[in-house]
Amino acid sequence: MELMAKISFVIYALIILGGGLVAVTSQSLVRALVGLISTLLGVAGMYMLLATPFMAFMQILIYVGAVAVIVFFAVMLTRADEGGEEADPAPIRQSLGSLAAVAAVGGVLSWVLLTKPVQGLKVPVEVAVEELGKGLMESYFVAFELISVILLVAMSGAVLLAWERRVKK
Amino acid sequence: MKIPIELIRIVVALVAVMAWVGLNALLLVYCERKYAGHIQRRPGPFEVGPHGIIQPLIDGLKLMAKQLLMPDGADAILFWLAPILSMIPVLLLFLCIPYSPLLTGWEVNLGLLLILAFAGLNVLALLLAGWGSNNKWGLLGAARAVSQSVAYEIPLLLAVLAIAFQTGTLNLTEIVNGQGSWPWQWNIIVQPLAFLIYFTSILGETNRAPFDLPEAESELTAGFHTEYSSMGFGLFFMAEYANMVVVCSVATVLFLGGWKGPFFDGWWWFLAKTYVLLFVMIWLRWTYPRVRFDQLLNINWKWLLPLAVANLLGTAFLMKVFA
Amino acid sequence: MTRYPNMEQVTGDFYTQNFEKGAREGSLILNMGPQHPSTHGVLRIILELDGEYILRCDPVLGYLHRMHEKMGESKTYRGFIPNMGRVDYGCPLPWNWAFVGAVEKLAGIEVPERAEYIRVITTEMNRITSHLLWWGAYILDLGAFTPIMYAFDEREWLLDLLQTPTGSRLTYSSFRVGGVGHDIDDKFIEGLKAFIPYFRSRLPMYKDLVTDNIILRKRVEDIGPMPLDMCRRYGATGPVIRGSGLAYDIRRAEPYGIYDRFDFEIPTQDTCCCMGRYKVRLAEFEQSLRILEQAVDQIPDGPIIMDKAPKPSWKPPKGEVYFAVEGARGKTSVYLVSDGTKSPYRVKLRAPGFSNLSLFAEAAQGTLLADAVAILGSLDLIIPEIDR
Amino acid sequence: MMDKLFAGVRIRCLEKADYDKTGQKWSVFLAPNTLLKAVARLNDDGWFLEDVCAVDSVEGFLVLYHFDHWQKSGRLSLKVLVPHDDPRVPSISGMYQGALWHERETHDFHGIVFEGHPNLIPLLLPAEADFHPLVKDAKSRLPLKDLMVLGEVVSCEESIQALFPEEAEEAAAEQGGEEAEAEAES
Repeated sequence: MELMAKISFVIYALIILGGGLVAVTSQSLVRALVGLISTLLGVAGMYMLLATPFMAFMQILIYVGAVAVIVFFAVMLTRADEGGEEADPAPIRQSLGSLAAVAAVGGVLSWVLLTKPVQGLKVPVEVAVEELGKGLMESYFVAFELISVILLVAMSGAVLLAWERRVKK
Repeated sequence: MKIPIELIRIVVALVAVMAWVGLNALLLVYCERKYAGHIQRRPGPFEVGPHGIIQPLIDGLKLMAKQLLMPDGADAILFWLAPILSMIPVLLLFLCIPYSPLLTGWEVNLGLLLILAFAGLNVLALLLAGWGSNNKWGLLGAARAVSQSVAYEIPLLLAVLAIAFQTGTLNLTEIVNGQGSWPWQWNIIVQPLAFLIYFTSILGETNRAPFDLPEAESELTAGFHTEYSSMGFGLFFMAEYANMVVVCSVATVLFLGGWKGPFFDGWWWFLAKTYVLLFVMIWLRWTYPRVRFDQLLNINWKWLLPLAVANLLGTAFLMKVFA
Repeated sequence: MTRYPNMEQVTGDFYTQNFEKGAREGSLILNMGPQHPSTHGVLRIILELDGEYILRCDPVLGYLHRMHEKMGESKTYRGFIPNMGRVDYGCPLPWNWAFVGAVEKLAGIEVPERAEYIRVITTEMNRITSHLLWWGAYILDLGAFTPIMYAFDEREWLLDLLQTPTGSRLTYSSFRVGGVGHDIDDKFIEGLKAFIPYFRSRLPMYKDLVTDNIILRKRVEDIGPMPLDMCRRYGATGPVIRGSGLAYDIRRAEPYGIYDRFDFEIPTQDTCCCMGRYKVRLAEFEQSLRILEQAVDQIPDGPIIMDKAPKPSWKPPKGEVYFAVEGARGKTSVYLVSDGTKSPYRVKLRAPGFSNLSLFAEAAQGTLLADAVAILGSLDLIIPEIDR
Repeated sequence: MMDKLFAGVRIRCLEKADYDKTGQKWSVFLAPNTLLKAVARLNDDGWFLEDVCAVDSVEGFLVLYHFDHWQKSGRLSLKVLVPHDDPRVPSISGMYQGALWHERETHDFHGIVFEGHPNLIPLLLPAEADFHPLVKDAKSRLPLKDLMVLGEVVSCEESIQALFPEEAEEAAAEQGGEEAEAEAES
């Protein structure tokens, strides 16, 4: 079982990385979206490896089924001009900057993980959905509700943007 | 190395499911054409085999024999990815449907969630097909598919959620076990509104008439699959029928007592109920005109969604009161 | 330009380019047809869409143009009658009548009584078959597949009957200058007498099954308004104008043949929408049945063609003549200029569908794509008639 | 009745046609420059356009506008004679949008230019067609007097009258001849 898990991990990791690469490098927005979807699916596979099928299915249901579709909608609504600022290749400074950003985040994270390893389980244990729900509604109630505040802010932002555009028209 | 028994079971089941999906598609095509024929006062296919019984097989052979064509300027990867993507999730869904207590490909604790998650992937295939084929009709079809699927998934989920509330589980086998053998012991008696919402939404989700707008042939020629020929089209076609079977099977599990029925429980009850639902879907298609797109969205946002929310809240309230 | 990576390949033809000159930025130019399921043949419509809303549209004709008017100049009067069967395959007998009637008017020919009745009977049957074809096809446009099969069931009966007096099933050319080509027999009369009550009993079923269907009503009610003034500016006639509330029917306004002997009504609807036109056509079934009943009762015995009927080498007097009849789609008329030789000097065919379709561009502006299909269908188009 | 309708419009010839023979009640010859004025009168009076067509004759193209009325029964045809070498008529599509296509069709068939038409591109013929099929060659063209008869003339200018010389007798003589011929043949 150990070996199978490792093989699966490599496969999922490859799916995630490959999808990410496609998403970043591809010229066509829709192809980039396909890359993003494959990344999301790979992450769902990782959740399965962690024995949290609930998370995995939710990942597929919400991110792949809903969010990706909405992103596609947004892609269809955008219009890329031939002479727009995205048409030229990015300047080298920008690429270096983004590389630095990735390195900084990655560095900090790996430093934390290497120096202060989390007390992990050798074999993941499946958490029942009921327990998960109780956890969200009881012990982590405030954090859970705060997340919905973020969603509220995002939604009002979207409404505001749409409103401005319509007024301009 | 010892190969786990579960894996073998899944592989065997997968092969069986593929055969079953193909068989189902053939059977449904034949049924649809025969039903349509009789609804329209004509015999339907009659020439190939007795009563045209091998007509769908010949149709399939014809599709396979045709040349695969791709339009100029189409995005080759997306164009070929789309029909495959429409087929694969459906195969997975067939795995976890409990046809009888013993006849389940893959017993998952969260079976309902899995089905809902993967059923939502079908729309991605439509999107990629419409976009990738470099055709304006396809693009319009894809745009319709997106807004329709986003809209109809919500009441569908809410209706299903009401059942999950009531039974307290997401395991399909357990949901069936919670119901009795006689029709008045089925969930549809307790949750008639949820059933209606579910059934309306699956028409929208599977793009069946009167909600078949992404492919409305009198408006968009064939919508997202305008440019597909041969097995590219064949896969979409099979995926549509397979999807119909899946959603009807889920309806059977959730609302109609699954494999349970008067006198003898068993898979025959399951199949019978599923096929009755499928018959209703086909019947609707050959009877009703198509709704307009804004009407389609209005039905969803102004009727189905509020009703589904009210149903869910009502269920929760009653559960609290009587629990 | 990321949307259409190969845009330069899709530049379109003369008509598309001409249309694109007025296009708004960011709109989608779409060619609907010439091969499109709901343009009823080879009509092409260039659309400018904003999402699914139509900003502008422009029909492009001519894919079925056969220049009947030029053919007329080189054919004899009798030899041109088969052309009339091919102008409008849905309802060719009014075209027969329009041409034959024009020639008769020009030469002052009297038609025998029995021939007049045969003309009325066959023409009214043809009107029913044409409306049935339209009805089925229109519901098909709106997405229901079954009614067209029912319509064809009835249509089949009538086509079988019409074979006797016309000799064909689709492109009838059975009228002759001075009469008709074939007589009708008792078997035909019996068949027709059996058909009338049967068809009448079917009509309530169609109403329940189709007309009262909520989806259909929502699709056609208040769609494509065509007020009378608009109809007048475009010269629309037939069910289109009667669906806008005006009882204008050539059979009454400019009686020809023996139509003044029959008791029938001109159905109208003043809703001006697609539903109005739909209901007018359905009501015309009943009126045609009434005319048929009366005609079958009254039909006298006698010759079916005048004595000394014109031969191919026959020459009418010189002069111009304009003759109009009421076809299934509206005012069907023929303008003829004769120079006194065997063939006409100039033939002009006035197709009702031509004027009706020219109204489409204005009616469809600002509607949804699906509504445009509903409006287009409600005009009852037969493309060969429009292109001639 | 027509005098009142067209009061103030210069009409080249107004005749009351024989309805039983020609299917028209009135026939009006106009000059191209007065066409729009006359059509405007008809528009105000509620007439609708049946069709626009042209007849090729020795004297030029005779452009015909057939009008009819919903309430008043009777057909009216406006006739405008334009020369072969410069066939120009003002477009009436501003008042009657139905004429848009009829004029395009007439342009296709006869090459008549309708001035002021917003979109005078080929309608029925292919865009690359460089011929006008209904234009006759000089040999088969006939003068107007061989094609139509003047009915009961109400008022007429010299120039039009001259096109139909000794109208009545000739027509009668010819018709008698035709009938005799037809009888002989049959």
